Amino acid sequence: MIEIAVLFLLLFMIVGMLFVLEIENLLSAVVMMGAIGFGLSVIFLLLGAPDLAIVQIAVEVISLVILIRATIHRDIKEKADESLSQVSAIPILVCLLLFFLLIYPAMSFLPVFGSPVFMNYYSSSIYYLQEGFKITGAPNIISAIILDFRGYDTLGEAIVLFTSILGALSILRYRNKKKEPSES
Amino acid sequence: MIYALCILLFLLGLYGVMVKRNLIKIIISLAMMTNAVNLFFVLLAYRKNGQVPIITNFNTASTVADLAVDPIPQALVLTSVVIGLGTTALMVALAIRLYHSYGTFDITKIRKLKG
Amino acid sequence: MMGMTEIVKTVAEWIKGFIIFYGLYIILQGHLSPGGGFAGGVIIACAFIMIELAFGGKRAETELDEHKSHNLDEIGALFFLFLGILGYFLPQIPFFANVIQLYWPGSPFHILSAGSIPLMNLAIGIKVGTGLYSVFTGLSHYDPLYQEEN
Amino acid sequence: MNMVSLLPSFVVIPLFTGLILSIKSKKMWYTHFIALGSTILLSILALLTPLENSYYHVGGYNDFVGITLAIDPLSRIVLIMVQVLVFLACWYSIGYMDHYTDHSRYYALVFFMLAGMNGILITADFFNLFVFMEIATLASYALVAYGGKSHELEASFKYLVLGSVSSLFVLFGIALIYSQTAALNMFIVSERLDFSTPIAWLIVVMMSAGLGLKSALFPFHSWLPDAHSSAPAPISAVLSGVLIKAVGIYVMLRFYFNIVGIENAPLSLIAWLGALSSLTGVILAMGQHDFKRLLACHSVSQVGYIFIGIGLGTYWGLLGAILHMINHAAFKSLLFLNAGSIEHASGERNFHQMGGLAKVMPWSNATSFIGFTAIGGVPPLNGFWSKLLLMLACIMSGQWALALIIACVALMTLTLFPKIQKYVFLGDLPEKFKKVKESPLSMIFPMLILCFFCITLGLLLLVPSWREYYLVSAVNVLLGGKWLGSSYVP
Repeated sequence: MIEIAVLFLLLFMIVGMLFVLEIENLLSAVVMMGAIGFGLSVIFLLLGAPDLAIVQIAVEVISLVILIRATIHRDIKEKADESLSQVSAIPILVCLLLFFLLIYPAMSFLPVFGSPVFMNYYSSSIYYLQEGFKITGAPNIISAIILDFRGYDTLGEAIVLFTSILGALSILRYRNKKKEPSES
Repeated sequence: MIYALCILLFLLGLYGVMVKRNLIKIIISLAMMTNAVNLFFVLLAYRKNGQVPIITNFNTASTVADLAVDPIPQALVLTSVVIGLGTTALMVALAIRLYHSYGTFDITKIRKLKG
Repeated sequence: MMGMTEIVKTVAEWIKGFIIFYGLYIILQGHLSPGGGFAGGVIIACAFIMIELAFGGKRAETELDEHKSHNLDEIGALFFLFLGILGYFLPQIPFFANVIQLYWPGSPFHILSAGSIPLMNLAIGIKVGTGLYSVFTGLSHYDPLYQEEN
Repeated sequence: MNMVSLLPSFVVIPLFTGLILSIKSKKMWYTHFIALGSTILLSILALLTPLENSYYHVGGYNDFVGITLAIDPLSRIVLIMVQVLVFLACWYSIGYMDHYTDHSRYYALVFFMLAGMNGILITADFFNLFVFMEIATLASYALVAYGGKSHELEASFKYLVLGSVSSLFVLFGIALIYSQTAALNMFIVSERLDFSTPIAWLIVVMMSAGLGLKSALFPFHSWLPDAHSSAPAPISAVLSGVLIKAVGIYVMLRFYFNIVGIENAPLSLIAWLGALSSLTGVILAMGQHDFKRLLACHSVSQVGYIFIGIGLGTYWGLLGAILHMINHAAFKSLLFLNAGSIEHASGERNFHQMGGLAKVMPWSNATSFIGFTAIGGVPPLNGFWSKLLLMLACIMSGQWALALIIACVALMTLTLFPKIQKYVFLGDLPEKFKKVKESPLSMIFPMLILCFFCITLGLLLLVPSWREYYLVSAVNVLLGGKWLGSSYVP
């Protein structure tokens, strides 16, 4: 039953993506992106990842708010001639389709949907599930992984967020440029 | 079959990045590509009617290990979702500054660079 | 914009407390049930952004202006790095080992149970929350349309 | 405190200084002082790391459970190159940055980029590699757009879009690796990855596309001239000299030789793509009349040289590639710093309008002369030795066409750079440059140190003991075949 629901939501995301590509009004494209993101978080919930569902919804709200802040009052209505693609879309469509057809036969070698690959080896996932609670004492295995077993990843990830915020603020320096005369 | 749809979403995002002229459309397509790769990761981790990998008072560690979904991809996707947010924030900041210096979101009109 | 109508302002004033409380809940029990530092931090950022949208820039600055949020962001990151380095001060404990769990393992299923994991969740929650808020204020204060109005 | 337990300090120290420096301090010399101090400490640490491979298990968990950090002669030589170059760039930017405001954020971003590069060089875990690649490139996007002028913002946006697409290809490759081997540790993956299924070839394609775009290989080189020429001079020196190599070439080397193994890696494709990118780089550079854009186009061709060396896959080819990687870092960053000092003093980047600056800026003239001769490949200096090695490697492995391409690209570079020297420094001094004075000492000294490196790096090859200690040990690591779980504890 879950597979059908996931398939349906995935089709909704693809249709939504087509909608985003073809629509003229910027604001509705941004809102459509939000809808696709929320569809994705429902898929995460169905696939047994509640942690991810919460983070995905929250991140989607923030990026929606930031993007709406960027598009509001600014040439909402895309002029008709502007929506033509900058380069003729046909060759790109053909080679992407070719790429998809080449990849398709390889899909059969992926693990069957529903029997993940960590079962055929004595993989670290089984180790985490069995001994994770004893070693770290955290019932939520996923936060045990991201903060204790692979805490070094999360340090890197926290720094990624810090650099992107620092970078965004250093680009948006219009405000203190007025005070002291900045670069020549 | 589901993997193919997920890769189709990834290629649609790539198409949007390559073809579209509007900066905001490019930002949205790139966010969609990040979503597609994250979805592919979690699709790999799904187990037929698998449980959430969280141990509660009712189930002991051993029963969870036999029924739970794969936890590692979920931990990795948690990180790459937030990386996607960082990249989107940087891109929106650039798009706003570009809008104020060029007056338009259209990438073909932003052509001050030579070559 | 000088904030929205009166109704929105009073409702925003009311709800702000609940949202921050909910965000803290998600952070603090991150290691017991789904949630964690990232999700809780983003929810707290939403609370502050709601105030900024409802009351306009000036009022929101009294609570958390750009420099204070930037410094808080940094304190969160430094606290997280400190938790990682904790092992360096003790003999033979490697980098990023869960030191507190080794010495004071709390009783399972309680808030103070999984060693340094809840503290790390708290550090990430502060960092993500205040960081995203400072990005939003940066974006809106930079907006010349925003500056003409107030 | 043996050396091994200091391995994570290559990431912790730059992160710590980056976080400390991002506080907006009013007094400028605090930031400069802290920045220089920590880069000096890091360079000393890099030089002290021991010769043999050392492994460090983060959090005390073995390979199977936690993340392991691994350092071996190849990552050691690139680590030393990264630390020394960022130290010189920080020193140079003391004098250069008085044009810009907001020094504290500039240094914070530089240190996060350094932390990202160090993180890549010491990790032995695929997802960790992806996260630190993301830090290094994200910091470089923000630094490229640091000037705030419109053409810099545009170059940074295009670089950001291409970089994000390439990171997504790498992440997609990592997802496929996990789907085949249920492990992320490089040692376990190289053991379990079997090349009978088409998915393994798809992994190689995805990772090569992602890493090829990051290191400006032929089909994906269009972003490099815009991005590296619109960054501030010390940053474009670090970008061209070190970032492409640490993020692109080092990861490709590790992936092809230690994880995929020589027999499955598409080495001849890489050799020919390298040859094509070296040709397009030089031809692009011919037509430029902006000093920094010319240098950026030329670094595309020098990266092509390194890929030719890698593509041969023989002992001499790899030796030439690694030596050329170091030499290119030395003379390319010297020329970028030189262009920065000219732009800092005269504010002009188009060398047709310049002329006769030799009378006014003697030091810059001397350093740029040494830089041009080194890049041209004049015998005593370092460029000659690595080009000679690459040529010999091509001839020995019978690739006459590649040797021919190397020869004519070397000839084109030889003719390309003296004309700039003539335009910029010789000839009569136009009146608007009369009041131009030499750039401050803090900018001259790093350039002099780089000149010293340009002259003495040739000895790295000639002195047998140095060569053994630095270069040959790195090549043996690569030719040593796959990382078959040397530290893997089941």
